[in-house]
Amino acid sequence: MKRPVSFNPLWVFFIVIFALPPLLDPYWVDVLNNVGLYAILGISLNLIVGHTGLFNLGHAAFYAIGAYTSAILNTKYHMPILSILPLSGFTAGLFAFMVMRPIIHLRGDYLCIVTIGVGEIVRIALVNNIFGITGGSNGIFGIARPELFGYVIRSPHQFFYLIWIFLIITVVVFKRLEHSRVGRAFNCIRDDEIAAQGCGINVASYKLTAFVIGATWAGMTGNIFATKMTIISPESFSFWESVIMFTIVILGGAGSIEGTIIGAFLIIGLPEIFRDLSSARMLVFGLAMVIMMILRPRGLIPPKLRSYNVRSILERDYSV
Amino acid sequence: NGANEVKIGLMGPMTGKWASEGQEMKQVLDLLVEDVNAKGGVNGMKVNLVVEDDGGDPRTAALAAQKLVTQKVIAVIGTYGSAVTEASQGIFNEAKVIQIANGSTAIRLTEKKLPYFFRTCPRDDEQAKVAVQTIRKLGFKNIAILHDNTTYAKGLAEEAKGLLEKEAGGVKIVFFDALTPGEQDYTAILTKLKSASPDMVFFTGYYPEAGLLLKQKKEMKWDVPFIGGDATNNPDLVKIAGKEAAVGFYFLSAPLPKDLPSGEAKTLLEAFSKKYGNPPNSIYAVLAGDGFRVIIKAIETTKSTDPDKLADYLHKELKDFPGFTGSIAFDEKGDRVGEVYRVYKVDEKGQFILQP
Amino acid sequence: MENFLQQLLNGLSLGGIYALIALGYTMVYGVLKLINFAHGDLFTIGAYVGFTLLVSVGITDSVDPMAALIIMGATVMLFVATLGVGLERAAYRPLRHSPRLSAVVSALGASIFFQNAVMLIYGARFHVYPQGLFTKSTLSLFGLYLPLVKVFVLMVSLVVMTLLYFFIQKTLTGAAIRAVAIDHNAARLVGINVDKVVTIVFVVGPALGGLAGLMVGLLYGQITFTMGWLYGLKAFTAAILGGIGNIPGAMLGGIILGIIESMASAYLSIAWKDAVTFVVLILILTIRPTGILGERIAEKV
Amino acid sequence: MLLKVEGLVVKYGHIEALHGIDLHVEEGEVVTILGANGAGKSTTLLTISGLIRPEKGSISFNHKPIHKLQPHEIVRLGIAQVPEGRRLFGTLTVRENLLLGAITQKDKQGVARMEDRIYNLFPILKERSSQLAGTLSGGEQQMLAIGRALMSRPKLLLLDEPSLGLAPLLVKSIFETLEEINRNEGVTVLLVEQNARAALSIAHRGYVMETGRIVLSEEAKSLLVNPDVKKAYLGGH
Amino acid sequence: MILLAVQRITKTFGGLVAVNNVSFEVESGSIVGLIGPNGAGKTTVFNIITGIYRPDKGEIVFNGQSITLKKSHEIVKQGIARTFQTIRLFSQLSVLENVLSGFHCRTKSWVFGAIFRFPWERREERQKVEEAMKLLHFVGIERYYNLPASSLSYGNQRLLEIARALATSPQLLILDEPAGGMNEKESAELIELIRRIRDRGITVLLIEHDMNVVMDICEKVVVLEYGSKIAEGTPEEIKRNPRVIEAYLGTDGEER
Ligand SMILES: Nc1ncnc2c1ncn2[C@@H]1O[C@H](COP(=O)(O)OP(=O)(O)OP(=O)(O)O)[C@@H](O)[C@H]1O
Ligand SMILES: Nc1ncnc2c1ncn2[C@@H]1O[C@H](COP(=O)(O)OP(=O)(O)OP(=O)(O)O)[C@@H](O)[C@H]1O
Ligand SMILES: [Mg+2]
Ligand SMILES: [Mg+2]
Repeated sequence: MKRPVSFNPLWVFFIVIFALPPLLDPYWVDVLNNVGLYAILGISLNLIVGHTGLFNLGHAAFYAIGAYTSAILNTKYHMPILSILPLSGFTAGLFAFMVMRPIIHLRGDYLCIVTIGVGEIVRIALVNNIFGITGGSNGIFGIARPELFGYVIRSPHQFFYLIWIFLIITVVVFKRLEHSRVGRAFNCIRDDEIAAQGCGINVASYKLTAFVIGATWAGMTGNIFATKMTIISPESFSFWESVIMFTIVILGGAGSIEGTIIGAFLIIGLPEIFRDLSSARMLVFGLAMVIMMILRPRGLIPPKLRSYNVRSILERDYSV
Repeated sequence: NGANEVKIGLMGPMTGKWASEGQEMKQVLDLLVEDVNAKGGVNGMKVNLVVEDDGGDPRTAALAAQKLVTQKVIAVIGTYGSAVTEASQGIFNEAKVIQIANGSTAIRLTEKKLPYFFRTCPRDDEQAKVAVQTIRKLGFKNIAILHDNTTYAKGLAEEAKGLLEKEAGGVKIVFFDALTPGEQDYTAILTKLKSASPDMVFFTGYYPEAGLLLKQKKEMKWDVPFIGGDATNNPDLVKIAGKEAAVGFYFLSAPLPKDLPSGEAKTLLEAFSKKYGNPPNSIYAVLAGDGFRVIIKAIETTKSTDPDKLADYLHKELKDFPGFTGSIAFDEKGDRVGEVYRVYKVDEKGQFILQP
Repeated sequence: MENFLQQLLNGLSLGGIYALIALGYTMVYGVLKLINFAHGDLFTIGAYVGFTLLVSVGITDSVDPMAALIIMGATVMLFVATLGVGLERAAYRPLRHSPRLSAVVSALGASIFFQNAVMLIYGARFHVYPQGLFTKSTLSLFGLYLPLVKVFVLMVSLVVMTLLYFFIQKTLTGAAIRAVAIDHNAARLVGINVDKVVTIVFVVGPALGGLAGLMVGLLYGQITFTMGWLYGLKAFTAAILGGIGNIPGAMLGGIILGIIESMASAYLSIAWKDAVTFVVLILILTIRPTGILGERIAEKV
Repeated sequence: MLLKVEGLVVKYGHIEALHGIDLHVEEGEVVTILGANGAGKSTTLLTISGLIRPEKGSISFNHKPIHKLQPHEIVRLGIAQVPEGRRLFGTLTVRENLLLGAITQKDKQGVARMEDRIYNLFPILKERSSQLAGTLSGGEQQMLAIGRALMSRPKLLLLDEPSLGLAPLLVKSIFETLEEINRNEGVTVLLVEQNARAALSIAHRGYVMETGRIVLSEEAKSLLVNPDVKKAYLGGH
Repeated sequence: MILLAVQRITKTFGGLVAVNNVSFEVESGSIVGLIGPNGAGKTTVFNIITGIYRPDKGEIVFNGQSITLKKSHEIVKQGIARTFQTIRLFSQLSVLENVLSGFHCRTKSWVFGAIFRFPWERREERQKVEEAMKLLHFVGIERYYNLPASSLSYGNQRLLEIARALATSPQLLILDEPAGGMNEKESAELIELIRRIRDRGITVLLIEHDMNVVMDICEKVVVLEYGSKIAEGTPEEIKRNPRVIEAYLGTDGEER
């Protein structure tokens, strides 16, 4: 009934991107890898911020939980890193469920500070080597490279395919979610909580669902990050990371998956392009953020109205 | 120009929290490169310094490393933080690029025995050893250890704690905790420290916090000796604390350039002051210079830019190289050989005085 | 006991600084509903302008310390207020009718810009205020220690809060500010010049931030271009704790935050201090979802 | 001629809401604009007050063009509006709301006198002067909204659906008050109303708007008996 | 049969008694009006029935079952839908999606269904789109199905709100000032619509200040003043009740 997903120009874009790596040196491929990772993170955060309208500035916490779950299970128990992928997602989702449940009713900026708080608490716990398993500020090193069908993924070019295929899966999953009863419920909550309740939507439980799904996905991304870096430390999951993810979502267009991907290109790619400006590069970057927001206040690609094909119905007669 | 130049990379924090370190590293290397090229280069090839910013952050460092690799540098100097170095190590090693770190003192970096990794700075465990010797020599019994939860400071603190506890000798650790770097009011921590009544405090963190601790301790009228790790070695420490508060502060460090009898150090110091208006602040910038000179020496001697030959030379043949910070040689892990650490004390004028 | 009192004093004086920054934060938030992430960096700039006056201009050479203090305070506030007004014009005004989170991203961009601008102008090194100008005397009572400057900072915060409170609650301009906070367009319809009101807010808020920066410089001596980020975050926390948009709330939030921090350091763990602070914050918010003094806005349906 | 609107075109984004409106109001008149939902009545009033910038056309007040001025400058010239849905400052007191209405007035004593006059007009507001506006009943809020607009001593008062959501008794008293203000204070009134019957009963003239155009302009009396108007706006009752 | 019984409910805000010991009943299949001066507590009564506020005292019985402590979204499931005094639509969703959202409580598809698109989920979705179009047609705004809800005119937004409420398949529909901001002709159309809704077997409870609407369609009228019930009866009785005339209608109440 709905317009099939495959008509989206996004797929053309993916084909172009997949043709690129052979033409690029490892550095630029690695830049693309980072873009891909942040696009996935952005899409998972977009569900919370863009679709459900919850101000989350602590997404890095869930990302961290996933990464650390993977790192610990891999280095301590030698489980193959990719086999832990679902488990990393599960742990992060469970964590989100437990910490967000008592505070999910907070509104707007109050929820924002609480998510910042959760992010900081997780980071501090990691730095302080909680339960003696996180390695403190050293973090965890020696995380295995992923192995697929007996083939070890090592170089940036190889990682490219792993990350971008995961990104495509992410896009498909989140697009489908967006185009469903659940996705609509998220949007209803964003637009008007009271009216959403009036439609029978259990607001608290759906808000929590959004957090859990977003966190689960961020947790799985953490797994890929861990195996790509082979070392993780609390620094990689600071408040600043959450800010970056948040910026990606808003700059790209809150509620828009296409926008989020473009956002990741800008926020992660742009500083690399500005590299030659050396110490002035972050200055230019900050300025660029302001200017882009002013030029496109609703983001680069704001979400479009979902369209439904109802022509066949319209032509019918409804004498009730 | 390919054949006629040799590319050396510098990876350092040009932006972010440690930007001052990175920028000074670049200043030192710029000076040295100018010098080498003025003398006709190395083996007739001009040296081209390729600088990449790691932002003091592991993810950026991984990218910076990729970028340096794709630019075909034969060796990389840097970087400062241990976690940051760690994120780049694998990439350089896989690409067979020599890396000479200048500020990453974490023990495990060389425990992996990567064939192309070296460092001109000493390791934390060596520093801990010197710290414990000093503590014993000065006769302190009740020790408080304070770190800042960074990889480096915590490593040093734990290493020292372990050594002190092992070598009984009546030394007691009465306090062990971490402050949050970047804050400015440490009175709450000092109040707590004071109530543990130590007769000495060993702070393993960095100079900005050390300076503030000294200053606020003085304001509280609490008279307890402080010893710092080598990250407190920076003239700004005295500026932050004020001379009155800094006086009597002990710290461990690789020898300062001014305390080196070598002509090299003196020349560098003069040239640096002439070009930039002041002597270098950070010993790590000078250690980056050492790394650079070592690699140039290797290229000159082996008449090659082949990484295996260079690494082999550095591991085995390089001996007693006159570096700015003393004589340099590397062991099979890539660690610098020899006692590097000295003990310094701040005098009334705020000068750092080498202790016998 | 003595320890406890000393820690209470420590927390109180630290809280005074948080409060001063949080007041500016809350002011801007109250009117524009904007989390001004650049506030922390305006604070940094305040500290650096003070540094320039002391070191490069050498203001204490020509006038006596008290006069120097007043001149510095005025200059810093003027300068930072000008920047604040410019910031609003350039980065926030074009987004006034856009989704709220867009302005938040613009604020983050401005924060990065300011922070790096300071780094490029002054360099990445720490800068140090000349010592012992105003920090000499220490109050010593019953073995407790409290530098006079800290008492001074606390007093300044209190005075500023009181003045602000009366300005907002009791004057017509204050009422206009509150009116703009409630409904921009309705305010314009009754003839309020909204741009002017927003400008006033962006004079007062940043000026207070700048003043706090100067205070921190004088108090702790050491300044760096990244310092605003942490202070900004703390001030935001304080403002939320007290109930954002509420002026006495910002003061109270700042003080409480300071006290929680020093108590957590003293009786729990220093390393876990910030985590403890956030746990307490979360607990308070679960009990009072709009902060300690925040009004409970039960939505009228 | 107090107010003259010529060829007014207004767009929301790409959508044109007004396609060239001409209307005028003479000094001392009560003029009403009738029209279905979405006809553009509120848009017209907001454009006169300067809250929306017209795409084309001109508005002049006392023979001076005002369509390029800021809203607060327009208020200063003597145009006040009681907006749709009242738009009071809910967490401010009744008195603060009134005083803000006079924020363009420099003359302190004049403001105090005006305040007294409003309290005479709406005695209940005096009783409630320190209550928060948001806690007033609907009718009281509407009185306050009118009072707030009058505080700026307007020559021209724009009212957008003042009877919306009000109990019948209050609707009656609001219209009586409007008539009184017009007669005794000499305030010119431009009134937008869904309650066409009530509006026409106090108006001198009326316009009828349909989808962004003025389609009819007549004396109020003749509009009341106009069959088209009857059919479209007065229903079967 | 009595569908809804409001039993002695009281609600205070701070010191203010917004609803004071109010009781009334709604017969299944009837149209009941709730009137009273501004601030009398009408909307508050609605908010209590629909679970947005919890009463301090008293009970709400729906279909013989107490729903006093139920949450808003549960009450919708029980069969009570409402519109709001100030329109509350999902402004960034399309007109069609606003109605689809109303089906939320009658559908089941969840996260996994959404991701894997099982055939039965797709069937459910298709069916609901169809039903939503029928509802839009029923209230007469189906041609706007693809526009953002915020772009509709005020009157059409009101109709959309009604369509969305109908999508929850209510037994009782509660309307808060449905004719607010409508002219006489439009309210006449609304009266027609409300009749047609009742003809579908849905009971209607409404608040309205437009006496034409109230007197025309309501079988029973309940009058509140200062939070208390002051009268209850047929429109004819209410029109003549001196207390109601004094408090609410005014002497020529029939006129307007
Ligand atoms: N902010 C806005 N953005 C986009 N379109 C708008 C906006 N406000 C009004 N419109 C559109 O402009 C047209 C005129 O609206 P307006 O509010 O002026 O009508 P009105 O005559 O006052 O109607 P009502 O009687 O419902 O108040 C309508 O089609 C409306 O949908
Ligand atoms: N959330 C709330 N907080 C405080 N007071 C409230 C709240 N909701 C309603 N009130 C007050 O309760 C009283 C009744 O309000 P309610 O909205 O029920 O009136 P109403 O009869 O619907 O009036 P109207 O016809 O004007 O809509 C009013 O005085 C109102 O101010
Ligand atoms: Mg209107
Ligand atoms: Mg009501």
